[in-house]
Amino acid sequence: MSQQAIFVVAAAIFGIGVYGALSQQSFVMIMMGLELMLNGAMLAAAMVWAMVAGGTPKGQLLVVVLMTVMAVEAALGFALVTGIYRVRKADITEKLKRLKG
Amino acid sequence: MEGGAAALTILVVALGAFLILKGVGDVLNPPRSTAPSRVPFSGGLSPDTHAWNRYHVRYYPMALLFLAFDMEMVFMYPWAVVFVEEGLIALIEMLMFITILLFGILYTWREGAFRWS
Amino acid sequence: MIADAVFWILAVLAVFSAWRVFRTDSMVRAAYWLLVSFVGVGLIMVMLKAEFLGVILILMMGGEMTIMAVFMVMFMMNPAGLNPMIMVHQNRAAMAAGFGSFALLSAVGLFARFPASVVAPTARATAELGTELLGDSMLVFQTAGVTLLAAMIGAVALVSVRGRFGPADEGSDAPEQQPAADADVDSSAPPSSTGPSSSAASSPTPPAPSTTPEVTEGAMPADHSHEGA
Amino acid sequence: MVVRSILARLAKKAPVPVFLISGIGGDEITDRLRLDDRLHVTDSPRPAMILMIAGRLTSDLKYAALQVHDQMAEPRAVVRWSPAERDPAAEVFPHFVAVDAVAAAAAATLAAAAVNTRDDLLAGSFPSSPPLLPDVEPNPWRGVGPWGQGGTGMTGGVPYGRPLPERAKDRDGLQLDQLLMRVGPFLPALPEGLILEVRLQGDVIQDVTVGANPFVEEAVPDSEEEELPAFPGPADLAPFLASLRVPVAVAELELARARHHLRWLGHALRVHGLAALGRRVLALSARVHSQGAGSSNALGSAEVVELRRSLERNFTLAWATRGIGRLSGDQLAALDGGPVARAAGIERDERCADPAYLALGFKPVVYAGGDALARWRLRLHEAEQSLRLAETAGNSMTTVTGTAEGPTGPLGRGPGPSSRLLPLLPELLTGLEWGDAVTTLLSLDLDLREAALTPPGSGVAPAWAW
Amino acid sequence: MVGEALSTAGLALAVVAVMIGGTYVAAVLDVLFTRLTMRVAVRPLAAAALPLRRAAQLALQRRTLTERPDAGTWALAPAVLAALAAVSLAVVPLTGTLIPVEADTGIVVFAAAMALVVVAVYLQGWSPNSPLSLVAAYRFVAEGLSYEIPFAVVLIGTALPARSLALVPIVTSQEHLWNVIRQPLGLPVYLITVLALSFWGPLALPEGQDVAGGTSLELSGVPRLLWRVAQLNVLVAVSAMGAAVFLGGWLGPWLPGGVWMALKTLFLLALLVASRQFFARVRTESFVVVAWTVLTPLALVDVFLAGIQAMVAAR
Repeated sequence: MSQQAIFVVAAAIFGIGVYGALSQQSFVMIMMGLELMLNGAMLAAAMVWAMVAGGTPKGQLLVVVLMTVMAVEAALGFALVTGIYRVRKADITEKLKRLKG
Repeated sequence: MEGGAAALTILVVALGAFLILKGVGDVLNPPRSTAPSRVPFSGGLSPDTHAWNRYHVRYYPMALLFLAFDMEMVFMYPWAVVFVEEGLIALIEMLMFITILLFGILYTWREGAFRWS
Repeated sequence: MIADAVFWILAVLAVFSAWRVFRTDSMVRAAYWLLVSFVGVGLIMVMLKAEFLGVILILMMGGEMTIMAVFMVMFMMNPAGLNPMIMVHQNRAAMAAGFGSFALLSAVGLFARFPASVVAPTARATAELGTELLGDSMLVFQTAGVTLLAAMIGAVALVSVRGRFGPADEGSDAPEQQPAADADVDSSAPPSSTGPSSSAASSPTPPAPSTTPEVTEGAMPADHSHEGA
Repeated sequence: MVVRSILARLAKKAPVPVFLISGIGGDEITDRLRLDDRLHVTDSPRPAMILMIAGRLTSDLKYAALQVHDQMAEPRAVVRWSPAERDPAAEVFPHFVAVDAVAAAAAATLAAAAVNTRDDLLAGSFPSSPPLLPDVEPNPWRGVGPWGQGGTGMTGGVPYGRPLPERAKDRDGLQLDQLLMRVGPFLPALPEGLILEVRLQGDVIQDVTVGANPFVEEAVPDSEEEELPAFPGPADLAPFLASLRVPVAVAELELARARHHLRWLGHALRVHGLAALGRRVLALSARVHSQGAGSSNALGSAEVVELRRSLERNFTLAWATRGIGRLSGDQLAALDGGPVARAAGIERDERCADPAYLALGFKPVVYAGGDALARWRLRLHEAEQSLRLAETAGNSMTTVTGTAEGPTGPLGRGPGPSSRLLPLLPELLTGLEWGDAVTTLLSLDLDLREAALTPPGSGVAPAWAW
Repeated sequence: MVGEALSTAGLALAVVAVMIGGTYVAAVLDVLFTRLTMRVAVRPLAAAALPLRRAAQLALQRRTLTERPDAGTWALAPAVLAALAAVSLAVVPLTGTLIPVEADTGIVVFAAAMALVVVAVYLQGWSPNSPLSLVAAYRFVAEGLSYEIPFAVVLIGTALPARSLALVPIVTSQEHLWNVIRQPLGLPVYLITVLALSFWGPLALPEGQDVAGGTSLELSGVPRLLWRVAQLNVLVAVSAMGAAVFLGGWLGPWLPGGVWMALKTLFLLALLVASRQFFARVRTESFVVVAWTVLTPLALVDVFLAGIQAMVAAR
């Protein structure tokens, strides 16, 4: 359980999140990708707090802020998806592009 | 840390025990079925479609409110630990924070968004 | 030693379940795979002495992922994945970006030199966080409150249909869309979810969609993904 | 094997899980079966061991009974009792335990047979009933589609035998899937025999179609079968139907009314989550029965008063029913009286026209709320009133024939109360959450057996005549 | 190393024993209360044997299937529910010395485990692909999102006088006055929310008669038995936690701590189990509205009152 090991795990989760956010067509699935990226970031932040920064409270605060970001992102994201579905009757990104054109 | 290990052990043991018991039940009486026996029960008639559908969650505004309001807990737990030491300032700050959040509930309630849409 | 083994089990669990999120057809399973990933990360945080953060992450995500599941089921066609489906575009580019960011970040983690300053075993992490929130970072704390309030009001105002700004579904009957109108869309893959669109949907049950063009989309990965689009 | 025998020995004295099906002539027996300590009546056929059929099955009920039979877990068996000497529906159950008893003893005999059959099933000396419906998938699907799951594309085909639900409009503006749910005749929360085709979006009802009444039998003209036996109607309506033709003792009618209301209350409480209390009320209703007319005291009225007092104070019950299932003015007018109308402030009661009742100082009970709450309060109040009337009535007889105030509404004038209520259901239930819809249905006290006396197609000639 | 592992195993065994014992007692209590409400003869021996007999009967059944269920999540749901109940019971100190899991964040662990109950119940209702079961699953999500905040907040209230999230300080902080008196709003709100959490009695929304049993509608045989057991496990866990944080846990005169803890847990368990004989099932929508507009504000008021009280006491 070294710094490096945790960082690699965090990077792997982040990378999967990047893949998901870029490849998925459904808005909600894209949000899952974002959440995974934040998940990886939180793990890295927690590791930095515990192993690099020697337990400064600011490190914990960073994780808390990331969690808040996640909640806000989720709440507004779902609200937007609902609004989009209400009007467009679909929740996938392709449709939006098409409507623009 | 040691507590974590014990908790994890208990979690895994309980999870495993229940899965094993179900497995034992299946060994004792292997499930078998015919197509009519698999029809979901709704009083003796058959449905046309699968039950799984794009389920219209009638309380989705409340679910969104929950997402944001739930975050208050993250702040409240550390606050509770240092409350007595910090004294009045802690009380005032949390009162402010909660009051701000309560406006969210008030707004949602006033919009009638707790009711089934 | 045991701690290392537990860490690696949790790490593999977190990464594996994160990968399963995008490889399962059932929306409920996808959401709960994500939850498993969060639980894995939360438990690793507990091992890192960030006990409170790890547990609260699990607490938050329990609710959040259920809401995630509920919304995904609400808006995805075929939410249980009874027909296999892959709703991806630019798959290869995304894969490359994912691997790229993983490689880059891992390289940073493996080769950059961080100071090693381990948290004191006696630290009262939760109390410190509390003091920080009430003291130095008081503004962060209160800003979070305002941000959350804004999120709540914004979200509820966006979704509620009986708001005071008139019915929210006004104009929701979109005109029939012409898939071919846009050149940048693969014309063999017309809108996938317009099966019973506006006009047809006014009758309660349109006929089975097997004859509508939507069936071509999402059937096979090869047909479907807009690689290099 | 050892494990199994130990478990079987342990299980022997457990109450037998039965799924109750009540056919024609079985309505009173099922109530008595619910009171039997040896049985445990289940909500779903899945955990039941014994399918208990009381009464004669019509052809509509027969298919549903077969379906329910197949849904039960093994080991399972059928125990049945029928009032008819020859029951054509019996032939579909190749293996069953038939109970031969007069109606009065049927419940006790059925319960005893269920216990014996269960013990034999567990001991392995009685074979578990095999599946009865042919093992045919609802739609052929195997091998179709890229993974052989029966569908192609994202929503096409019949994956695993059934299509996926389709989208439909909604009051909320989100066009999500609409689930067609056929509920029916044996769903324990609904009135016996009621079949509904409900379109749900989420848990809100978009559309309701009331299915054919399974208690209505159409005689097959050219069949070799003998004549169908006369349909007796619901048992607890018998004195009221009799009073249409001849004068009947007021005490008898009022006892029957109290019994009906208590019986209804017992079922309603069970559905509202107060199963044990509901059973107590059912037992109370049975006691009113056994004491019969004539005895002027100890009719259980003290218990009813106590019950009423405690239920009036039950705030969760009030909370669960307040404001649910209000009828519009037109709908109330279509009812032409009855408890549902009286619970909405309409003071109409056939008994007011009967001098025998007026002599007893009868005044109809009227509540103002018009919701499910007012209805159960009214019925409880009426039950208490009826018991009082029965106590004071002595030997007085009704003087009016041709019409009567039945426990669910006026009889003898056109269609019966349930026949009047059934057409209102689609309008009434649309837009309600499923749980509220069940509360509404429950509060209306529908009786499909009574509705079968005046089937919708029969026009103006009600079947009261026979 | 070995000794440590042994003591861990011993503590885990203690949790399992309390869980099994508590579940059995809850089942017997339910039989007793049911028969008392029915006003039929109560034979204590028969009542004690009845849960076992019923369980044996279910164990002998062949489990039924539905059309294309999600078999994996269906099998997992009762196991997850039971595991969550076990973890949350494990953080509750049984006596001053018998503490299965000594976590610094005891009530957070408990709240987190209980927050995941929604997942288990939702999966149970979702998996069989059955319409009424699906309705029940979504009902419980509505219920879960409503009770979770007041539930966690009243627990935070008990942490204030203790200045700690760990359970041992929370119990010892009640040495002079139990939290049930000090924070009068706490226990009532807690009991209502845990009724919702264990979907029991008036708040058994996903198992209501109107959905023909809902989440357990399609269950027979062993899975049904496991689901019932897991539900009672949750009741036991929340009773034990309620006894620890509101009724002073093992504190009490004359009797040994373990006995006090057992008595208090039994008291709360009996209250919870009996509730289903007295209260009709409420409507989902009504519960959601009340949980947000009454229970949540009440819980917050409780926390602030507890805070002021703790601050005054610390002076």
